[in-house]
Amino acid sequence: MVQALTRDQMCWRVAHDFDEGTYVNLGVGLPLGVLAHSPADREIIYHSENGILGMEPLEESDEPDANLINAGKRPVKLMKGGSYFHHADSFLMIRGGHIDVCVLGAYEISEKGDLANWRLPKSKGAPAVGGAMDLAYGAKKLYVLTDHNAKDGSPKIVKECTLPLTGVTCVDRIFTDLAVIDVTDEGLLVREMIDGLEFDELQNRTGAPLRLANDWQSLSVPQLAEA
Amino acid sequence: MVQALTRDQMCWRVAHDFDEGTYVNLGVGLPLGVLAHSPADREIIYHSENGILGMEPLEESDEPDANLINAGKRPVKLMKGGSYFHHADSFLMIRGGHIDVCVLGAYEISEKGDLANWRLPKSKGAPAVGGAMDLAYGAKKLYVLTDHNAKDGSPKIVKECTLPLTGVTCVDRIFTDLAVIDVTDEGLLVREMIDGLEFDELQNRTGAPLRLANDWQSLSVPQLAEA
Amino acid sequence: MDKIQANIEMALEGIADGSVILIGGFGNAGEPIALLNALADKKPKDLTVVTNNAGSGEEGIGRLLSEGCVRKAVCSFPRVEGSVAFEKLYEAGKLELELVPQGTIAERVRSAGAGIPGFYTRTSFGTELGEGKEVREFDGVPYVFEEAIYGDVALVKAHRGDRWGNLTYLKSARNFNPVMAMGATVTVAQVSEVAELGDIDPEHVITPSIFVDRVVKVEE
Amino acid sequence: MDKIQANIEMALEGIADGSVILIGGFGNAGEPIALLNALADKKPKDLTVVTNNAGSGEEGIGRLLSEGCVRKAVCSFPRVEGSVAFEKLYEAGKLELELVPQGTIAERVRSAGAGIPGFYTRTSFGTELGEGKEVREFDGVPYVFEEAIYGDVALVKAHRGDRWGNLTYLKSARNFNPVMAMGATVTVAQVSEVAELGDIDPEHVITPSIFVDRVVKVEE
Repeated sequence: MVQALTRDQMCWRVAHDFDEGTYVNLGVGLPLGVLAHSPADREIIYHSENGILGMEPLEESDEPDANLINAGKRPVKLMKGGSYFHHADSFLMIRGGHIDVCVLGAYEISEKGDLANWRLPKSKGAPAVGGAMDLAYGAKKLYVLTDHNAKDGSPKIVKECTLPLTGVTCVDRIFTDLAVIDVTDEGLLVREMIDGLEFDELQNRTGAPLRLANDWQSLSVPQLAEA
Repeated sequence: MVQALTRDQMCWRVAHDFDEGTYVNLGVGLPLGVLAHSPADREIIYHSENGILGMEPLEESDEPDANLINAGKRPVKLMKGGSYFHHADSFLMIRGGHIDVCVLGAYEISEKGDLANWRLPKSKGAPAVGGAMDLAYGAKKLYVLTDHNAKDGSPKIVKECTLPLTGVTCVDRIFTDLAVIDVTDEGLLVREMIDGLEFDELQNRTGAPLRLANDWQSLSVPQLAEA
Repeated sequence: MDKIQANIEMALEGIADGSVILIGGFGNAGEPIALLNALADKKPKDLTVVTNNAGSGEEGIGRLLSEGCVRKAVCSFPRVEGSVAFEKLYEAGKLELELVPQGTIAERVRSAGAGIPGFYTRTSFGTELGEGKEVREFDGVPYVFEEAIYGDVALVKAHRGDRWGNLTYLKSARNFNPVMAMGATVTVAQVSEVAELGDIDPEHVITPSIFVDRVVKVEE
Repeated sequence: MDKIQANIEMALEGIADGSVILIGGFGNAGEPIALLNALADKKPKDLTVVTNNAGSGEEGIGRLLSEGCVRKAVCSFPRVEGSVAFEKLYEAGKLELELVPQGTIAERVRSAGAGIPGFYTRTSFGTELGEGKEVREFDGVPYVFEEAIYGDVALVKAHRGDRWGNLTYLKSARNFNPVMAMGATVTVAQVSEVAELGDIDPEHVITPSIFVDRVVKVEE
């Protein structure tokens, strides 16, 4: 039985995908967990849509400040070199292509890179979109971070999305608990798989055709204490 | 022989048209002279298109600062309560209708309030427009400050402008060395005339029909030492 | 020139039924709660509120909603923890919701402030929220047309304000506040501190005085 | 992350012939003269410069022009006291001029930075500069359509900069600089002082680091 990545491990893997000096926006939900796993050996600048560049996680010893919160409305800290700005400037950064990478969660991703992540039509109550649609098109690269399969086992990566879209042909790379997959002009290309997982099994758990990269690697993440 | 207003007197008259708390932009050329005549008994906030609110004239004893200049590139000072901002915000103030009054110079003004003030087609060299077209439409009220007649005696206030326009139906009030004239839906309405000037003489020196307001007043300005 | 108001009632004078109210804040950070509470007490009718979130708890936007003052909400993320007033009205069909992407709200309001009646953006193309909107291609890429959102009144929260109306904010509580201040005919700011004129460094003013009409100090 | 460059040559590396260069400044205030002089020395060809004024004297923009590096200038007010280099080229028919109202330049460049390919504005309606442009009415008022101006490189002058690229300016020398920094693919800033990271108060940053790629200190 192969061991899928934990949520912390998934976040760890994404956090280690960024080079020194990358400007990154993290969507609410699972992607915000990436912040806690940012590697200490490089400076990555996290943007928060509510007007922050250079946010970092609060430590145990820090007093939370109601005026310093992330996009999920939870308290954060500011790195040296960080800055504050208003919402029009913040979304200028997003929509104008200044953010290098945005990481969003997903309900569905199509093989062409369409993303559905904001609305489940069956859910009760009012819809909410936040900055997801701005981020989907605005960032230079759009990463998706999601479980490979929904709770009922159905694939999240599909030929065509059935749920309301957040953006069309916008996803560049998908990080799941099983694999790292690029959306390419020739379809979905598996870059990394967890150890012990057969490609056929990964394909079975995916709703669209996959190809395995010639230089595919092991998706290997250290054991982590829960953050 | 009636005594037309001097340029300082013209500027004085405009400066005294503003109530306490008015936000005013002064065009380059003659309008910038209004600043030196701003009355001491009220706070008027002068905007400069290059990113200043609250500019005031440099005094003899002040050291000019190359980083603190007006739209005409001459050194100015900042009042307490003033602020600096970038060009997009500065023109947002202008174009978004936040400036109460803008004062521009003119080559021609039509009876409908069209303004021509940026280009003499016969002049040699490259054209230049600056912020004139932004200011013409953007300010809540557009005042024009100009000699009543050109140097050759021809009227600057005309039925139709013949020179390239800065904006159409944009002028609200005209201050000249002879009169203060409002552009109204019913045509040009004389609000003030200098002492000793007959209405017929003013009409003769004007290229479009004038009406005299019932409550017209003397355009009376104190003698001024040259500023 | 003195824009400092003696009390909140004066700061809110003249807000008409049916007004479009732009509200600063993101979650509770920067939400002008005192202004909103006082406005709710005046029980205006048929307001349209433009606000990223639809309030939480029984203060601020929540109170304005539960007092029945709001006909329509323009939001990107109305549902948050504790947005019970909003949810109740919405589910009862008593509140119209225009759901707008967060950056599109910010840009539409800024556009109103900038004299721009409309602009094109990638955001929402190919989605439900882009349906029915004009699409135009630039360099082969499709964009959606969005119109300005003009406010009658903006209610904002700032940290310091002076008698001219210059404002500064605290950290991420800045958020929508300077943008809303640009987009409305009348901007009312609640501030934690009144600064002497000149005490705010002209290089550090975030909202220049021209965008602000009334300032009122609120004890916290 | 260290965006501080050892010298101006490194700061200007890779600027290709035919590039669109956005230049900060208004008159001489905030003009990045050292960067412009050094760029002129490299003698690039067929540049398009976007700049409010077309330089004065033989430094900065004037030098870039007289070295024959510029094919086209986008300006609102090219002629100023001492703009001899510009006038000579223009009168000889060796320089294309696109005359754009000042606020339209600022907004078109900001739009490029904001992912907005075009917008509507009142400015220039009914004038020569609006001729041939799409006109559209909103609420019965005619507006002119304007497209974004995308820069390949922005050259800006700031007062202080840190190794992340955060910038502050001095007084009205701020002017176009923060706007140009938003609108280009690569932004190069000449600064009078290099600040330690964290020495610029995060509330007082005018150009956040994300807009800046290279910073170089210039002795004045």
